[in-house]
Amino acid sequence: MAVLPNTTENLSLDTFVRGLWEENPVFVMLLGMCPVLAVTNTTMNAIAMGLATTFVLVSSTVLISLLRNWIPKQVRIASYIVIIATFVTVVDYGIQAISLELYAALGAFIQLIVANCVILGRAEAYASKQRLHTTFINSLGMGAGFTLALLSLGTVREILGSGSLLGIPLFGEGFQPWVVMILPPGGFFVLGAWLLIFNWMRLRKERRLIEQSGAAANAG
Amino acid sequence: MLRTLAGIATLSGLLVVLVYQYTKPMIAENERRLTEQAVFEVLPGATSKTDFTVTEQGLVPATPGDSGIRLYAGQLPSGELRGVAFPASARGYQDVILFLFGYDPACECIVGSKVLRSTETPGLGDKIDRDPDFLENFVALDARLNTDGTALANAIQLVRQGTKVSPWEIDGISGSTISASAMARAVNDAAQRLVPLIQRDLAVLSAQVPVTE
Amino acid sequence: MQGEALYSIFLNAAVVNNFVLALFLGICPFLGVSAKKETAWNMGLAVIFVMLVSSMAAYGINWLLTELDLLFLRLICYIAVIASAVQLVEMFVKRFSPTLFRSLGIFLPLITTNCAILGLALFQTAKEYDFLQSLVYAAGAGVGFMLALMLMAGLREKLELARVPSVSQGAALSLMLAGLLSLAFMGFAGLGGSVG
Amino acid sequence: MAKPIEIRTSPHLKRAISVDRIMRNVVFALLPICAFAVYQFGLSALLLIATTTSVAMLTEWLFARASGRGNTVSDWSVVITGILLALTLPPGFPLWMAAVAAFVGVALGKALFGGLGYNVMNPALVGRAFVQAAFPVAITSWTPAFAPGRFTEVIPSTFTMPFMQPVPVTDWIAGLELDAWSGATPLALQKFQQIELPVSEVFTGMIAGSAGETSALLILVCGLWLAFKRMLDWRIPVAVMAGAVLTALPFWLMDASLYPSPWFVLFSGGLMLGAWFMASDMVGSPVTAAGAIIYGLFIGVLTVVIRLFGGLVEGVMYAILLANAAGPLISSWTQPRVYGAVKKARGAK
Amino acid sequence: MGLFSLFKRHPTFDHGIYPVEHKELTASQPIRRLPFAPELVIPLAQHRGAPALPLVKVGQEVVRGEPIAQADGFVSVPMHAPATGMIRAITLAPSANGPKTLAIHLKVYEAASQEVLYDLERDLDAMSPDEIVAAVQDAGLVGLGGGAFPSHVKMKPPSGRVIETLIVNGCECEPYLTCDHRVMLEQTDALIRGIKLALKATGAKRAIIGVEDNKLDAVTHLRARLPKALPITAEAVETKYPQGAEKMLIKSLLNKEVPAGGIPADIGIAVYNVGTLAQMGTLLPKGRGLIERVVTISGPAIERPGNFMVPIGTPLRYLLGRVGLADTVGEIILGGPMMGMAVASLDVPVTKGVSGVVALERADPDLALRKVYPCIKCGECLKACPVSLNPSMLGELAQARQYERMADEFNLNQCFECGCCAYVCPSNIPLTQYFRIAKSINRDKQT
Amino acid sequence: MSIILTAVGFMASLGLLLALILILANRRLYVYEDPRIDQVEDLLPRANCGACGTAGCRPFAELLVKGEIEPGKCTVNSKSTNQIIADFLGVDLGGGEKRVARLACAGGAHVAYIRASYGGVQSCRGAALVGGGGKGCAWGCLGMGDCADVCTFDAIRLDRHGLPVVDEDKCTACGDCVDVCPKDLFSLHPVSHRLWVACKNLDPGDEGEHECAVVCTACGRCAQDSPEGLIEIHDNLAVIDYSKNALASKIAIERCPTGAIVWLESGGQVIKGRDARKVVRKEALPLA
Ligand SMILES: Cc1cc2nc3c(=O)[nH]c(=O)nc-3n(C[C@H](O)[C@H](O)[C@H](O)COP(=O)(O)O)c2cc1C
Ligand SMILES: Cc1cc2nc3c(=O)[nH]c(=O)nc-3n(C[C@H](O)[C@H](O)[C@H](O)COP(=O)(O)O)c2cc1C
Ligand SMILES: Cc1cc2nc3c(=O)[nH]c(=O)nc-3n(C[C@H](O)[C@H](O)[C@H](O)COP(=O)(O)O)c2cc1C
Ligand SMILES: Cc1cc2nc3c(=O)[nH]c(=O)nc-3n(C[C@H](O)[C@H](O)[C@H](O)CO)c2cc1C
Ligand code: SF4
Ligand code: SF4
Ligand code: SF4
Ligand code: SF4
Ligand code: FES
Repeated sequence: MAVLPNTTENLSLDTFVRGLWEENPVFVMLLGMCPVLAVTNTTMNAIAMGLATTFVLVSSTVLISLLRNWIPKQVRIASYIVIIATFVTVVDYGIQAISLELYAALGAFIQLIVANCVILGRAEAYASKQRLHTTFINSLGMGAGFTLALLSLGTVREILGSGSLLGIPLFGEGFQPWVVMILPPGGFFVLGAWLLIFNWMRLRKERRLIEQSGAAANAG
Repeated sequence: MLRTLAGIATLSGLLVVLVYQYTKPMIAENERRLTEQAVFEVLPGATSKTDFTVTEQGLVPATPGDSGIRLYAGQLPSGELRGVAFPASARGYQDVILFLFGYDPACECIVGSKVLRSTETPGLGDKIDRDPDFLENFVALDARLNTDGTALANAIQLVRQGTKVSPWEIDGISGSTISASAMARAVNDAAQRLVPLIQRDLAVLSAQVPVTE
Repeated sequence: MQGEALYSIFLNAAVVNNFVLALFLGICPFLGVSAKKETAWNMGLAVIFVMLVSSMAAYGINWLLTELDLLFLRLICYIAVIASAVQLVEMFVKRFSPTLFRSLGIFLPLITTNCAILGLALFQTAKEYDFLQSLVYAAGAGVGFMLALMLMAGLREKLELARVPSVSQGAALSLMLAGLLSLAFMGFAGLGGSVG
Repeated sequence: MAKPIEIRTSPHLKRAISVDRIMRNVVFALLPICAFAVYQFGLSALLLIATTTSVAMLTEWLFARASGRGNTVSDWSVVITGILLALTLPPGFPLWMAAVAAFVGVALGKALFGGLGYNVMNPALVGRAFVQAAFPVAITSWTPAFAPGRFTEVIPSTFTMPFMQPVPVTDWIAGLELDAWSGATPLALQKFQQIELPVSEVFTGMIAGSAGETSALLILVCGLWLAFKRMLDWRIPVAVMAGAVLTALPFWLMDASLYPSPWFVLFSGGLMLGAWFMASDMVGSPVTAAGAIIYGLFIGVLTVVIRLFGGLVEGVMYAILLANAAGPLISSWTQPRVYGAVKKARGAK
Repeated sequence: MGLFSLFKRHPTFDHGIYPVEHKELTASQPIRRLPFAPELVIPLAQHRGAPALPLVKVGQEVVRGEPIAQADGFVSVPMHAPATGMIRAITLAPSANGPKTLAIHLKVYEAASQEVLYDLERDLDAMSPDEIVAAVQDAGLVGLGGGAFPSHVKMKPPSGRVIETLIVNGCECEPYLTCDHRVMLEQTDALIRGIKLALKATGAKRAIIGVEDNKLDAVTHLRARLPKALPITAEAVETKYPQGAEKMLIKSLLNKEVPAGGIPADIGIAVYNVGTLAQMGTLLPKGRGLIERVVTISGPAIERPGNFMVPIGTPLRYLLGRVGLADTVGEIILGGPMMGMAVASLDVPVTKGVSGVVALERADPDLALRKVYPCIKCGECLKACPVSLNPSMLGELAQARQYERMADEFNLNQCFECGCCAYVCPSNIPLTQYFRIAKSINRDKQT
Repeated sequence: MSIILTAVGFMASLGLLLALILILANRRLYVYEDPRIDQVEDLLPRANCGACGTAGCRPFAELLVKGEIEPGKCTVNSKSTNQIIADFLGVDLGGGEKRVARLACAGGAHVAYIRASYGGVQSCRGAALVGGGGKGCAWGCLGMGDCADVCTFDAIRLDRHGLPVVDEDKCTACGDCVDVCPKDLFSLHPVSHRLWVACKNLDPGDEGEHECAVVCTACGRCAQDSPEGLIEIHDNLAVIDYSKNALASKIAIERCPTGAIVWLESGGQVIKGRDARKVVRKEALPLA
């Protein structure tokens, strides 16, 4: 039987950048969609959620990476969950201490970071196998990618849905906000629209490539 | 295996409890500030508050950890009773809405309102907390008791926008009828129950000397 | 809420505030497992089951922690106990009914660490439901999840044979569909409450 | 022989009815309803219909071209979408919002899924539901019917600047000096004030409401004409109406002062328009005969449930959208029993 | 259904369609004969089952009625010379289906008397059922209703099955065709003789002649002539396509359904076309072979439409030359326009299964290729399909090339390609053709 | 302080309890499974997102080990990890010479006649079921590209005369075109089979010449010029015995009067004899 190769990754710029685009947890892996849809009706919420998730992601994956050789396989998931839940509780109380208004706006989704598929997914797929520093950088990248996704929804939804950005009105008095954007369907539509745009760009690129190779073949 | 999981759990317990201990006073302070803000908002002019609990015997000063509906007496800088803030709730367009209302025993009317928790549609349902014309209703909403002091003399009611005639009527918001009527129902239900109590135990409420700062 | 009618709790959780379409809980499995009606059905059953199990577990823990005055440990305990309970159930099913495992059990790990389940536990605590109300809430949420899954699966199976333009194929299409469903579910608003 | 003979597969004969012809006939059947809307609400209604129809056609043309489906405007289906959308909007609805509705309806409701035949929900209603969620105030702002001077001037809100809130109409309405204008549709009156208008008024359409939904009588006549020409399946509208009446009946018998009469339920609001022209859209309804009846009943029942117990005044639109969503499931659960099927028709391998 | 049938005059089946009949073109035209073609082409495979084996050599002279090919097994039939002449060649010839198949080319002697000399007088009453079955096979008789299935095979039901009822199919539901109508009117005695033979051979207790109610004259005519002593009745059924399909006719007359995937014999029924039985009644008493049949030649592109007794093997080119083919001709169809096969070549001969030749015009508006729209799920096809399939779904699956799912989940194999769905589809989707493609590919996959 | 102790104590006991239960359950309820499933699962992202169409990573791993699904179905994993899984589970690709699909017809619209104009679904299968498709030659290619449609690898395209052309590099010899062609014109051949009869017409003598200009008339000249037994005439068609492929050379094509027998160059070029007919029309003509 073949032997599984050692897959430990060496640190490079890609370790970080990958999470932003190529392996963006939301747009590419379609993970952690719930908070992305739920708390992006304002930009402020999106930023707060992004930071909170990044914090939990980074601290728990770092810890898991540290402990990776001690955690036995059978209780792996349970241990990860407990670790993640711990950091989420920390964030939870932290935000309450900073501002209860913000806490109310984010609703239960702070606590739901525990169940965010991105975190457990990264813990399993990456942190449990990789060394500390790569894990740290990779998680930062993933967190940034996640925050980016939240922001790209949050800004669109806030601008269209409330006519403001970060709470500052943009269009003056008579502007008609598109309420639907801050309602649940709006979340789906905006994320769907982003994916449509990415699809379209990808297809256009592919078509270009084919045309180019076709042109090259014709010339040759 | 056993050891690891138990170890991790212990560790996490430790971490959480430390964070909890550390943030507890800050959160309590935040909470107090928010409640105070809300109470001062629904009782314009009040600068300090005292908490009361509704018990079988009537209104008693609140103690930490007791159960029962919380009322807040708000005092003017002079120490005089400005009014009493009381919570209320009703099901609105999406889900249950939580309110705080301010009652002035002197004029026997509702003098302020605030939405504490709501999932109503932004831009529509949240007008009940924003629309100045609508909030005008709660500046002096009649809540007089009937002659034997057991209930309101006139039930508080929502009417269509622009058709308010009596002081106990709430002029609606077109486009948010449901949220507005929830608010009317909430204030009426709570007032019917609490205002008689407040009026009865007015002495208890006024006697309390503010101990702020 | 004390005294909230059971039917109202059920309707609220199932359609008015549908976990997937209005509250955005459990989106990942919703998008993943809604391609085929049959899988959607089995997944739905599994979700209802797990919802009930974890609702009971959460109720128990909340009581215990309140007694011990350790409420700040709630989140950790919820997730740890729910995850373990589901894993235990999974092993049981796998051992004693391989057929049941094949149709339902394979979904269990997928559900364990899912927002909807934890969300249920957190919401029922926040709403201060008693034991029976919690169970009804869990059943409503599970049925609502199943409903959303089945509707989505029906539509996706239909669209599999459609000439969907290449730009809108894949996840984008699913999200737009979910958006349309969510739009349609807005019609349920206010249902089950007292109006007028 | 100059030309080679032709060969095709059987059947070599073909019924004459084709899609474009059906669609064209539905458009014809809608014209009287449009005419009545214009007669009732004047210039604004005309502008509204023109706007939605042209924007819908333009959107269809654009997307069909972009995805290489050729000219699909010529199948006339998008014209129906445009007209029906206008008929479901309030007559004074700002034109820019109507254009948004038409664009969203056709783009999101139809083009995204591959155009005619593949849309999962009724495009006109997707457009309407979108603007209802986006601009809920504007879409519940009604203006009086038969306003004097309606053929020479438009309702002020019609010409609202794009992206701006609708121009207020209160002053305009006050200027009309009507004695009995309450600002509410019959449905809202019933729901919030338990005032039920006489069925005769609701039936003939001498009331306020969406541009094209007011005259149940006219809709019934046009719908029957289509059904008679076998251009629409009468089963669905009949099932919708039956579902609505049967649901409303017991409540009305229980408490006639609180609940509306079945006749009122049937002829008020958009139920007639929805039943005859929207629920009957074959694309969104189940293909099977049994499925079509279940689907119709479902719409009727749900409409009344939303009207009586939901937070909204009118439920036809959401009922149809939800039924559309359930359509594929209903279809697959009502597959016909095959001739000579021994045990189960489906799944027999 | 039960209540509705009270109002219906004549029994019928569920679904189906009402195409314009165009039968008036030939219905009143008695059967006529045409001169022989100079050369006849007799394919060895013109029936279902194994092709016949030639008995003759190139250059050999044959007499009209003489056997020229023998049956290859039980499910096969012999061929007889349709004319006196000389075997010119045994070689490939175009067939209606497309692939070239082996055929005997017979040069007709113009001067010959063309008398049938192969008589073999038989006492029908003395024959045992098995002898009748053998005699039917020897006559080369196949279903003349279009299926061309060897007739004697249907007389021997699979073991364990007993034939109770004989159904005689005089529906002729295809537009344009009137040959069965003419047979019932003109060959009544032969038909009754054939029914008696079939009753005896199958052991059936009764026979019902089912006729569409657009041919009530045939019903009256038959009823007047049916011997009272025999258990034979004639019944009118509603004029509706495809009333003549045996499954539908059984449903209409007996309210029974043939089990899916089964044959009529499974429920104790055998179905014969009137033409088949009339030929049986004509051929068997003298021990002759099937060498000619009645063919309706009609359609807008035919100048002199009519019903003709045509020798098997007559090339269409000759036949159509005789009746006059308009320049406007588009399609030439063997059989009726609903199920018939358009031929690619005029060199295709008339075979035993050809009941009609219909020539449609090139610019026929009903034929003109119309724009195909996507399926709008109108459900018309479901309401038309006589076997209650879901053609809409099948069509969508076919376009997605999910052929196996069509068969496994949506009963593709129950479709008998009647064409009702394609006829009604407002989107002009060539449903029936899709189903043929799907079946053909599934069949290939299985082998 | 006491709260810290209770909390830590509670968590410790909870952890112990859970671990105990899990361990016990693991022992008592253990079910044997292919160890490779675990190994493969380790390589999966464990996002349990269901994007692969299965119910999660574990079921996906099971299917992978059973060989019922491709690793690439997981959208979350990186391509390289998927490659690792593929290698880990990989079966030998097997040696042998590369085979490609070859078409036994050269009768495009530029050389073949038609009998009847076909209308209907643009599919060879569909056309073949209608009187054979209307082509003059009953054996020839109908040119509606079913083969090109079914080719998963995009290896077949139709040239401007409607004749399929196989891209030898892309063709994987999957045999889909062989199955789909209603006229059975495709067969899989090692690339070294270069001498090729591009015709299937069985018409006797010159009869086929009315149907197609590049028909094999079975004149036998190719057989005369080639080594004994390499080419023989069967049923009015030249047939190559590929067991003698080593003897094949371009000489055989030289005297073919129609160009039915050809030499296929490795670059995809088709070489015909000098005497071969050169007919080029835009569209197929009707038969006289
Ligand atoms: C997307 C949407 C959101 C809504 N949100 C609210 C809401 O938050 N509160 C409310 O009272 N009504 C809400 N409504 C309902 C209508 O605005 C309103 O109840 C109904 O039209 C009654 O009209 P009226 O208030 O003019 O009588 C909403 C409707 C829609 C379509
Ligand atoms: C209100 C109304 C208006 C109509 N206007 C027209 C028209 O302008 N032009 C027209 O050809 N048919 C019109 N018709 C339909 C015709 O009466 C006729 O049914 C139709 O043209 C038949 O079309 P078809 O042959 O495509 O079925 C109208 C029908 C109605 C009910
Ligand atoms: C769609 C369809 C229509 C048919 N129509 C007729 C018909 O009109 N007359 C007829 O005799 N047979 C018709 N048949 C053939 C009958 O099903 C049956 O095979 C035939 O009557 C058996 O008699 P035979 O074997 O003597 O031809 C039809 C079959 C199908 C599938
Ligand atoms: C009877 C009938 C009713 C229709 N109703 C609608 C409708 O309500 N909304 C709509 O957008 N299109 C309607 N159409 C047009 C067409 O079917 C619709 O645009 C398709 O849904 C687009 O695929 C209707 C067509 C017919 C024949
Ligand atoms: S062709 Fe087949 S599917 Fe179509 S109607 Fe006839 S039996 Fe039904
Ligand atoms: S008749 Fe045609 S358009 Fe209508 S459902 Fe059937 S296939 Fe679709
Ligand atoms: S090779 Fe066969 S499948 Fe390909 S185009 Fe020719 S006939 Fe069609
Ligand atoms: S004659 Fe040969 S080359 Fe020409 S079309 Fe026929 S098979 Fe093809
Ligand atoms: S984030 Fe909610 S299920 Fe994935």
